[in-house]
Amino acid sequence: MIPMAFFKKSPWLLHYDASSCNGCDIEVLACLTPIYDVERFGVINTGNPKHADILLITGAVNAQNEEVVRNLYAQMADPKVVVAAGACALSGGVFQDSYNVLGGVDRVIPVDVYVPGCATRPEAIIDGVVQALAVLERKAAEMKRRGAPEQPEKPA
Amino acid sequence: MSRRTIIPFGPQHPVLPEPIHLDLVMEDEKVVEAIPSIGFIHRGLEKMAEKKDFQEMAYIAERICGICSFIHSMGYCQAIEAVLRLEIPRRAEFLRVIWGEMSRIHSHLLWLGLTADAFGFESLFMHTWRLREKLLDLIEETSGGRVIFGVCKVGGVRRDVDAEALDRLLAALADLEADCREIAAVFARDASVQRRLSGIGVLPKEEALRLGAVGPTLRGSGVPSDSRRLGYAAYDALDWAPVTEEAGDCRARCLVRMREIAQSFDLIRQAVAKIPEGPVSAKVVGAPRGEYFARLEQPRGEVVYYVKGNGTKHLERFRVRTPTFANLPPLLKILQGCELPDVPIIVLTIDPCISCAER
Amino acid sequence: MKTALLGALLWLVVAPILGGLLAGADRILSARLQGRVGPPLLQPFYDVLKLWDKRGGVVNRFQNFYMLAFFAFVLVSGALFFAGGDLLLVIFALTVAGVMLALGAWSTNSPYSHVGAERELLQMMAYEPMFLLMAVGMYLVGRSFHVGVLARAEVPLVLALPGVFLGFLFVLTIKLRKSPFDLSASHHAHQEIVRGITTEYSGRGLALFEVAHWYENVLLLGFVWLFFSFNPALGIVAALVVYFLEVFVDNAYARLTWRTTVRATWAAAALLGVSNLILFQYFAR
Amino acid sequence: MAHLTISKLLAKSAAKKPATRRYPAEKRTPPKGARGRVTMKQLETCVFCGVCGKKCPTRAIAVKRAEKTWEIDRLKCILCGECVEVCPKDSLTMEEEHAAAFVAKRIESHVQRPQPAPPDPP
Repeated sequence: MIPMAFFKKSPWLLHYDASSCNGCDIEVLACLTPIYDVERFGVINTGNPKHADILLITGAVNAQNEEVVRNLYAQMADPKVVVAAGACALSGGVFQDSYNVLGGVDRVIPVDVYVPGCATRPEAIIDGVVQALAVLERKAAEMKRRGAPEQPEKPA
Repeated sequence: MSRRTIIPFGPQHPVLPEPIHLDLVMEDEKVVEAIPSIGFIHRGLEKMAEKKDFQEMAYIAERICGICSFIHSMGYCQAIEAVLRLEIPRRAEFLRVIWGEMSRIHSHLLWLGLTADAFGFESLFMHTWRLREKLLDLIEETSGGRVIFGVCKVGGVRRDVDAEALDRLLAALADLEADCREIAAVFARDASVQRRLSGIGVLPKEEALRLGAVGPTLRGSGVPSDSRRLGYAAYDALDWAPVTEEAGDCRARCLVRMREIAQSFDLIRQAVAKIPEGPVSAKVVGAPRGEYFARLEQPRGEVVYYVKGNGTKHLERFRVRTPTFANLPPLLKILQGCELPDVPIIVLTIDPCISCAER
Repeated sequence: MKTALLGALLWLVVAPILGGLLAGADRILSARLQGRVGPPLLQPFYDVLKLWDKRGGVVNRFQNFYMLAFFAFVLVSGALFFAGGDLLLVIFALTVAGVMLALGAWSTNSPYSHVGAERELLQMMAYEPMFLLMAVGMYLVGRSFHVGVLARAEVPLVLALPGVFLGFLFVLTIKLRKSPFDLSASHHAHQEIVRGITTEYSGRGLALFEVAHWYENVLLLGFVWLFFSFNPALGIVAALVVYFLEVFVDNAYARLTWRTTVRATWAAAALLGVSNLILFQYFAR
Repeated sequence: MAHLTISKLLAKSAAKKPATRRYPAEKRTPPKGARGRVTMKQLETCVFCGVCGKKCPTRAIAVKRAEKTWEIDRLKCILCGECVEVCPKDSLTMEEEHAAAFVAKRIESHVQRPQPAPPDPP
């Protein structure tokens, strides 16, 4: 067994736009492009839940995409971390009163890191990812110790 | 007949940052039919107008879409101002044009990058987005936000841009324009790009009109229709003509957007040259009573805002018809008979903004 | 016999290290070409080690077996090559590896994998003629199919077979999974079929794929080296130059469709490869 | 129709320093007037009138007059800046720096104590 955990050095990202207005969404993409270039940290936008370690969600959860979010989370292999970026993903933001919006992402799946802002700046997203790395490493260590992933607590 | 398979496309898919689901009915690698299902991003935004103050609603209207955010708030405000019979200061109108055109350039650059990504041209995508960041810096400097400008309000704009900042803006834009030309040359001339764009997803002029296409999708098919010709805001004081291309294929739509970037630079220059001094906002009194139908040109095409007020601070009805919504029928049409690798390109050439379409 | 064994062993140990480093250099160079900083040089190793630690999920029992078979055949193919074995056997072992990969993708239920597998097979159809022409050309020049003999050929292969060499570089783009021919599984996932053949792999299966790809890359550069084997040092330089040229090309082209790929590679094989062989036969007589 | 049209741009980029801002190592100062985060800058001047909370489109701000508490829920704030504009005492500011990401949900709370000095008699 390799003693060092490499999760911190190679976080692969899965980005899902739950029901964001695209604002945070394009800022996530901007993170990957030359000016912010998160590949410096080994981040790759995989676009495939089976390959990803970090699920980066922008936008609030609504009746239609609730199942999709659950599904994506379930398809990701352990250890995995969820980063919610932007006011909508955190709480529903400006749309929290809307009839079709259930609220933040943590209504559906456990969220590990919250990135505030509307739209979140790429810098803030990088902050969030960096924080997520610590969480990811912790979860990886946990997984190794117990041999089983920690059961995701069902959110209320 | 070969066996038909269905390839699900989205809502989570790497080439579509936004959630739309297409069931592609395939015969080998050929698409026979594309069946969309939507609603993944519906937020029920129009209904919120009934609960929110009409002034607060400008923020929500801005968040219909984070890419053309400014023009959404501008359109909403124009509609409300028309209902209120509120004359807004001329300087505010010019500033709205400047920001509106900046958001058009940013949107088009974003689109060009994503298209490059769709045909697997990573470095072109990266370089396009590198340029876009320069523009975002300018937007942040003048408006305070990178993608959500947050400057438009009912009665004008929330902040002024002083002469010095406008000069800086012009200088920076001149640099950016030269860089954009370099990128545009690749899109227009590179052989491998042409192979993926020309002759793909052809939308003939009659079809475009019949299916109600708008914006660059329509102009790429040779119809010179541009709502800015209505002369709203300060467009009546500027000298320009709609950009059109004849071919109607993906390349034509791409060229239209590239030429519109150049045009927007020109429009900003004209607007900065002609901007009058004065206040930037008018006092809002009363509440909207009556209805209005505002038409504006977004980067993606014509957008329509319908507002109906009943004299209270809550609107009775707010309705938006966004360009992507209008462009979906032509999209489904041109998807028929295309090859699987062309699907992302064709989907992208209408510049889909699903969050606009579903609100 | 001893050197052959040594060559094979050396391959097994050194190739993944070399391949990983090359992949890291590729990513840095690509980033620089795109105006970015890019990941650390050792990033590919981090990725693979992480994947190894990650909890795997398999869609069915066969999936990882096929991946293992792919890995094994790549290893066998390279070992044969560096042991100085039969060139034809090397090429066919590599082909079998490719078939295993496609079968692995077929064994799953995902349409993306299926399209990926189909494209992988189409790609094989596209590059196989050129590979065989190369083997034939080398036989004509070196009078042997044995890599060991060819490596000691008196005539510089590249001078005798310039057309074949160029044609080989052309199809090398496919094998290295680079634009414009990265149809079945792109390095960059922004593709209509997500990751194509590896869509359904995760954890160790994916790690194996990455490592096998490093092995494969080194083997392919070995072919390049063989063209320059009259001067081994020059051969290494040439292989590196070719690799970085491919990286550049990767960044300078859009991804083409399978139709264009097959057409272009067959045209290249016919024009560059066949004509080279005919001319060589004509003048050598 | 030409091949390798982008090569000049690629070569130029490779020769130059990368355009990347190495973010956590190298921090950029956001331009003046950028909307980063709303903060309670001068708690002592706040009169807890609650206008900011009423004007907030997402009800991110909660003001409790009796307890002299001003709270902001960064999970909800959309950075419109309305609160800063309406604040009669200019207690609130829009800072250019963005708010930090966090792992545990919390509401940022400011409690005023001691009592503010009574306004000077005219």
